[in-house]
Amino acid sequence: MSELYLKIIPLFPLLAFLTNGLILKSNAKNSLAGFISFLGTFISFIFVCLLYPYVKETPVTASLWQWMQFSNFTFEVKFLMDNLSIILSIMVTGIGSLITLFAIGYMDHDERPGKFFSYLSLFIFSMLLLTLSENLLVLFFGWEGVGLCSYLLIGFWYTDLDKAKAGRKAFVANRVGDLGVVLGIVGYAMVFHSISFVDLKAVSMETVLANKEMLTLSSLFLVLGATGKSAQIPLYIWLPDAMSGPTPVSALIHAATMVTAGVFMLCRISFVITHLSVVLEVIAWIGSVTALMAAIVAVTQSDIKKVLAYSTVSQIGFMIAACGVGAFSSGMFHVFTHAFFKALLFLGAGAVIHCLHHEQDMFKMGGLKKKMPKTYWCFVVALLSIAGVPLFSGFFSKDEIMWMAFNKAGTGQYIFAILLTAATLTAFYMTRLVCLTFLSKDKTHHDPHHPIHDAPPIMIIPLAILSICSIGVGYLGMPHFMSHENARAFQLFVEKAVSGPKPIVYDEHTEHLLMGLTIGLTFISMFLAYFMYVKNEESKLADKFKFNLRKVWNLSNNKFFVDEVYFAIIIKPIKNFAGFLVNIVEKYVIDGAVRTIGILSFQSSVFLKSVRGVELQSNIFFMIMGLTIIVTILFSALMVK
Amino acid sequence: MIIYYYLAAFLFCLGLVGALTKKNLISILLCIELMLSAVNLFFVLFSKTTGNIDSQIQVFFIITVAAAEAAIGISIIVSLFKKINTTESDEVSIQSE
Amino acid sequence: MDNMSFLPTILVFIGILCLSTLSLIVPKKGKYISYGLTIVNYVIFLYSINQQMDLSLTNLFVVNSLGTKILSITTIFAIIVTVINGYQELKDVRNSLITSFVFLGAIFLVGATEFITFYVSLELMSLMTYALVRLSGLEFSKEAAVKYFIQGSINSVIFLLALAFFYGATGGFEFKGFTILNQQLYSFSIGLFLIVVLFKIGSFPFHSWVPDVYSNVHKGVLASNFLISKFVIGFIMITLVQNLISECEPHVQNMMVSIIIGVSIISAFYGNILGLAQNQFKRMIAYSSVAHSGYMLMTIGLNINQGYEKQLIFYLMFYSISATAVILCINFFLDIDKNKDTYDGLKGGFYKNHLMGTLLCICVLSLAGIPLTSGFATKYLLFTNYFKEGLIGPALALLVSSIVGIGYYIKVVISLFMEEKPENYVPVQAGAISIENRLLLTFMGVVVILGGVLPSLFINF
Amino acid sequence: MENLVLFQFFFPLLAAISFYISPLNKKKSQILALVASIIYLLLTFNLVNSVASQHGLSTLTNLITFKIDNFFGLTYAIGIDGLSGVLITLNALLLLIVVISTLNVETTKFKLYYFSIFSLSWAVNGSLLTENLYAFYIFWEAMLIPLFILVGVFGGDERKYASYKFFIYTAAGSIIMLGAMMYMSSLSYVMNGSYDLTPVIIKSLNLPFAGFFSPQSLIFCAFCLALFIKVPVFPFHSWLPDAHVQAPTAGSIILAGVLLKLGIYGLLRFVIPVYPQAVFAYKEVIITLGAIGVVYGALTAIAQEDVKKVVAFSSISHMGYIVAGIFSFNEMAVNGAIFQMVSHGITTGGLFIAVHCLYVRRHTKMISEYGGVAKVMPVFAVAFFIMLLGSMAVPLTNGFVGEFLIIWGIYEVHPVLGFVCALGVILAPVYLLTTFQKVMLGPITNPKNETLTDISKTEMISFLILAFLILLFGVYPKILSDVYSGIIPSLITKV
Amino acid sequence: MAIDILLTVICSIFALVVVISSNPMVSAFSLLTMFVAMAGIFFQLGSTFISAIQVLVYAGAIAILFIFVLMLLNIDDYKKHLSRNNVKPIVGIVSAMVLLGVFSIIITNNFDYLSKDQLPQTNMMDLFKELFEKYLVPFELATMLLLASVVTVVSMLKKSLGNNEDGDQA
Repeated sequence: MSELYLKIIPLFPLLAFLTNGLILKSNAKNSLAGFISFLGTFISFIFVCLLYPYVKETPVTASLWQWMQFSNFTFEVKFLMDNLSIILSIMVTGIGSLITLFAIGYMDHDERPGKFFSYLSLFIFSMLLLTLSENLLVLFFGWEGVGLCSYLLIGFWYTDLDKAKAGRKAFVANRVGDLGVVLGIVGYAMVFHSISFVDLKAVSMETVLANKEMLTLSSLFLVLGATGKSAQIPLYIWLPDAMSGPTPVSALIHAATMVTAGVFMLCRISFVITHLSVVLEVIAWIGSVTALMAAIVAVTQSDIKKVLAYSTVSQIGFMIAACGVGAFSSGMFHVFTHAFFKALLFLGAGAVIHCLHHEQDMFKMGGLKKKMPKTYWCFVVALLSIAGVPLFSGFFSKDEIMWMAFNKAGTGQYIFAILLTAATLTAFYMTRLVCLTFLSKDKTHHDPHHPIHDAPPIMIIPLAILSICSIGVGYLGMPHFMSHENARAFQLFVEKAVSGPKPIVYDEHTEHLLMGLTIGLTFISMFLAYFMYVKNEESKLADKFKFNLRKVWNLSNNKFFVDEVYFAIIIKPIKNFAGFLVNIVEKYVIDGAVRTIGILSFQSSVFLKSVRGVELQSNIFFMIMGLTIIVTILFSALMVK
Repeated sequence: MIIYYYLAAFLFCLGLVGALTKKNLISILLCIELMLSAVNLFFVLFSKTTGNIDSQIQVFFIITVAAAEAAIGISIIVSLFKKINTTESDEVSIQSE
Repeated sequence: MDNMSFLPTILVFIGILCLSTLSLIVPKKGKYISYGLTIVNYVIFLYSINQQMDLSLTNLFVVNSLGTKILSITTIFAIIVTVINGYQELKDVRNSLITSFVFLGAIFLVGATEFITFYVSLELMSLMTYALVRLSGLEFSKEAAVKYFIQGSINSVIFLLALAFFYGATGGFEFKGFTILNQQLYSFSIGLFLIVVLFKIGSFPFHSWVPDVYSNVHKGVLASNFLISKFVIGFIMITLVQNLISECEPHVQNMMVSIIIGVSIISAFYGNILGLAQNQFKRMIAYSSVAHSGYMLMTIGLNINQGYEKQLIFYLMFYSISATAVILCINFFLDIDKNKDTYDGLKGGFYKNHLMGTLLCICVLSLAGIPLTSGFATKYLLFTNYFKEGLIGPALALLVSSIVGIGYYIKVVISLFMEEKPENYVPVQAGAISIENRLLLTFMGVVVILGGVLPSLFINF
Repeated sequence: MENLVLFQFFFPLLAAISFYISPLNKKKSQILALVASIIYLLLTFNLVNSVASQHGLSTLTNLITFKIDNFFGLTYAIGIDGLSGVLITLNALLLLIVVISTLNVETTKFKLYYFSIFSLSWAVNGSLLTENLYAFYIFWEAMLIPLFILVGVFGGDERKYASYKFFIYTAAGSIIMLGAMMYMSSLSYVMNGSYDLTPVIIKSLNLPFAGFFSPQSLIFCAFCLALFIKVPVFPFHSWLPDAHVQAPTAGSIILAGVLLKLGIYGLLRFVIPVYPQAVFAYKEVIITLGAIGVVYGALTAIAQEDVKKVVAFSSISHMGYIVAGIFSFNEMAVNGAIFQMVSHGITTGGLFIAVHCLYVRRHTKMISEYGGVAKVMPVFAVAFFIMLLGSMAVPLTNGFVGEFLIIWGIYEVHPVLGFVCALGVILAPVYLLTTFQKVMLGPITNPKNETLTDISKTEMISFLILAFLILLFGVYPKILSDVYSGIIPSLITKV
Repeated sequence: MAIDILLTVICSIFALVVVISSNPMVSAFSLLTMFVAMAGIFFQLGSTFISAIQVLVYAGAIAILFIFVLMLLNIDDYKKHLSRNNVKPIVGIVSAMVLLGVFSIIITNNFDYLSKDQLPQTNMMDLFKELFEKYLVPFELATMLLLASVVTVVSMLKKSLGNNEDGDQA
């Protein structure tokens, strides 16, 4: 029974996709398409929930078909539901259902709802393929599938060329990562002769250490893949641009689910990389530096979605850093909590944008607290969560990560320091966002015919549910000092499927000290933000800061010029090189050689034709010359003997 | 007798030079006849060397054929003369595109 | 008593030939009688030579079985030439008649076992060809005839010189079963004889008459040149010189073979490269024939005991058929006996007449040696011989030259299929092509294809 | 069985000739072409099926041998194995696709058109079914003519130049091969008294291998040159872009779909099994060429301004994968390469049809002329995109299977080259999506594009068939690989 | 011996005149003289029959034919091309001299072989016997050749045989 459940879970989104994409007329009603899509996702959610009791006992696998078969290797399309994937599945289908509901409201004026919802369903399907995968191949199916959906949805409003370009950028950046994934998969297969997660889980430390070089390389390739999908340095550049897609898409794909696939993959291979110190170190540094850098950038952005995008990058940096310090389960926990509050933030932002008729600049908002109170309160919950205010979910997960980082041998303290800075900045810019949007003076453009008011219930209900979750899910993984019995319940659940952290010497004193430090810094920065953007709005305190720190501000506002640098050192050279190949190499060397042979033979023909004598005398001349030459050659042979 | 061999060789080469340098078609024909008689001389000389009269029969045939050849050649040249009004060999050229 | 089994046949042939010559005098109906007699003559000849096992006149004139086969093919070719010439005008019939004399020369050339008969028949063929060129009546026919005549005469003098030395070296004229008295004179004579062969088959550097003659004669003359002169002389001369060279001392033999290889490679390249820049078909065909002479010349360098005659015949036969068919097809699109044979007349030709366009395409591709046509099968066989004998490098060089050759053959196909007529193009008169010529062409096209697909039908004649 | 084989073998030729001589008008000719190509597909399918059930497809099954008596022992032998079975089916399928998708071509020369495509199909089919090198060469060269006519008569503005170049270039390559073939024929004649060359006979010649200038090495190089020109492998590809750009859609589809594969087929059938030492000695060079081709094709595709050129250079890139995969002699890579042969035929065919749809509407192939077409042709946009997915090797499409397995195999054998090949994975979306974006997305900038009509039913059908195959082979590739995978073990153990 | 040298010198001189003289008529007459001298050489070598037909056919018919034609065509503009700055003749002369050298060396090399005299005098009866028995076929063929020449020469000159003279080419 459980196998059957597992097999049919991805079927419903697929059916929804086919129905929306093929059967539904292009001018079908928005609500119908949305409902089909919602139904597909929600039924999957139900089946995932039904599967939960089975999985709790033992992981469920279901083999669908053989993909390819070789003499010493078989590729199978096979699903695995274990403690790790069920969490992600619940998250994907649950949050997916909510966001689909929200999207029905959000997309009410769109011309092509059928297409939108079919893409959305296709995404859910791909994401389920990714989470349910039993081996790296199926994971890669989902991996690329979600990338494709991301492309389609970012460029959904393709008549705007910038949006289409953003989609392409996302796809190409992801492809760079996918290259790593492919090569990583091959490398793993070469060592383990299997790409099944069940086999990867069972690898022994000796096997890993015996093939250390190969595995380190392959793992780094896989990490490259993870940085692509999860928007980490060096491939994070696509995510901010991806915000040009519809906001529900940003919420679902670019905040809650898809971008965490990298963390998921790292968890899947955790049993291997946990023995590879170099890889862990790299992961930890990538994650922490990304967290900090994205946080710095987020501080100065004015586009509400851009802030959220960089915040996502930053938060995923935390998760990746968690993996890097060996605390995969903590990373997963943050994935889980983050999904809720980040989805909430995006949907809230979506509601705001929807009501302000696609205005995204925070400096043109303000004072929405009164006009959109429900949205405001949802937003505040999310803010408190992400900022890490105690008792909200973000606090539990983020604090766990920082604690784990601190305990990492070697560079742990540095990583902790970086993450702490990032967390502080997070509190600052999120507060800034809320202040500018809801609390500061009303700078919105007034339209008497369309007064600004809260979004319709179909958009608010998902917000509400997510708010409750944002508060609640944190208690699944409480730290020790709150509950000794249920401490790290979530993490322990996950650790049945992923590698657990190295045992640490538990030092309550240090933990409390660090926690106090974190909380203190969080509150200070939140207050600072409130002080700057609400209390001293008139005195332009923010502008003074901006002026005094203009160099840093510029750097931050321009995203450290990373896009420009990439353009200058990668894209432009490639374009120039391609142009060089086409205009010089292809034209003059490769084709030129061929043409030259042709032209030469034709020209020599013309030349010979012109020197060929046309009158009798030269004909006789040629004859006599020929005669003489041949006779002389022959004569020399006769004489030489 | 051996001197005639050299004579024949000399006449033949002279004929070749003539065929090349002469500018009149008839003169070229004359030079060819010169070469022919050189060849005839060779044949007769060789018949003495080998003690076999077959080559003299060949000379007979050569003279017969040469007559026919001269007749046809002359008539071709005459008809060309009627067309281009000259027998200069330089004028015998065929332009092609 | 000598075996005189060939006597009745040849007497009947000569008799009817004289009759048909005389019948030209009959006013009005003369040309029809003559035409009919000519064809009947060939048919009778063909029939009678195939009735006997061996044909001989004296013990110095023997046509062996291979010779009989060659004669049979040549007879069929002669009939084709006669049909091509047609009977519309008196001069057509006259040309056929002169061709009969060429054919007569060919008969004796095939059967000759000593050089005197060989010489006389060769002269008969050449003289008649000069006359045919002269009588073609194109713009430069007379110039071409003079050029051909002068060069041909010089060549025949060289031939005689070779004969003289041959005679001096062997004490006789038989070219089979002679004894060499003086090796040096013999080698020298064979060297000269080689030059004659090169001239006759039109190889570099003795090729200059080829384009001039080919581009200034009637299609019938061209056909007789390909089908009779080229076929018979090419085969007889190449096999003969191959035999003669094999009697030389080894180091001379090696030198001769290397000369031949050099000449054949240069001919192939020269012909093919010059073919590229030609704007006239007949010149293009002429240079292609120079190239083809290079291809087949290398057979001389092969070991005579292996018996490559069949392959050579096969090659020559299909080369002649293809070249003739090309000329005939082109004549359909523009009357090459009256007009400048430039490519313009051919543009879009396929759409004028599908059959003729297809046939032309097939035959040109056969000349180029593209598979599914006989040109490929024959070339394959011929070249494989070269490889077999270890002439790998030279054979490869020939192959490379044929790549250049494809360049101009394919231009014909391009004109046929892909060109539109130029705007200011003055239409040329298309050659009237009689129904029997159409049938003939179709037949030739089918043969060309069959020769490529099922070559065993022909090689096993 | 014999009758079935013969009928299948000669059916396209008969069809071609009947087009040529029939007095039918255009409409009826089209219907006849449709019917004929469907019958042909069924025949081919039936043939492969029945051979598979009776003899299996893992070794070459001789079906018929015509002995040409007295022609120096040459024979025409017809045989089939998994590889040729797959490719003849692809050939028949693409013929059908071509016929369907080009029903809307405006030409008065329809007789010549159908004659060309059917005789082309016949030649391709013939060369895939022959066991002898001589017969293979005959068909190999014979297919130049119909394609030459297709490109030269029905092509674009530069068609004469393109067809001329294409013909000379490929013929030049094959003539070099012919030289090698003749050399071996002569050896075979000395040994067996027969010119016949089958892989077995070539193997038995035991050509010596010692350094570059030894016979086996030179013959191998000659064969490779000819076959690489056809594939085409970098740097012998310069005829392909011209030919593709100028060719009509039918020519492009058949050219990219099956003709290029014949180069690979020749390698697999007549080169790799018979020159073990040479293959071993040069395989790394060839993989390197393949890998360079992958990157080079992709990079040059980025900077193209003509939609068809993009597809043409993408072909070079994809064919680079195949060559590199074959010469890695890794089971997966070889399997993937053969898979890629089929899938490239399907996806590239689809892309060309897509270009064709644009071309018949706007009569231009320049990218700059388009923009925002998706707005007016939404169904077409979806179809085009699915073809792109296949070409970009997105998982669960057919393109992925081949490239994934090839990269896998090469990476196992030669990690650096595997990495280089994998770069193609990054570059493919760069040029394909850029092209798609410039043509289909964005606002409509050119007013001429505002009135374009969406694709018709016939175009839809061909897209549907192709899309179905793209997804089928992507999701369940084993259905295809089972047909040919039997031949692979013997192939890779020979080296 | 002396007469051999004399005949050789006469032949050489008149042959030289044939080539050197720019007047065709002078050339033709020199050739005629040379033919006669050649007949003398043939006689000296014992080939009386050849000597006779040399005088009769060559000198009497062919050379005279040339002279007639020269007179008929009335060629007198030969002086036009006296000076030629063409490199081809010089190269041709050089190559002919090379040829001559080759001939001479070959003749000198085989001095012994060539200076044998096995046939001091030719018997006319033997000659005709050979001609009409052994070489009957070429003899008859030669008659055909003459017949054919007649036919062709006639058709070249006679309009009624389809040869529209001068108006050949439109």
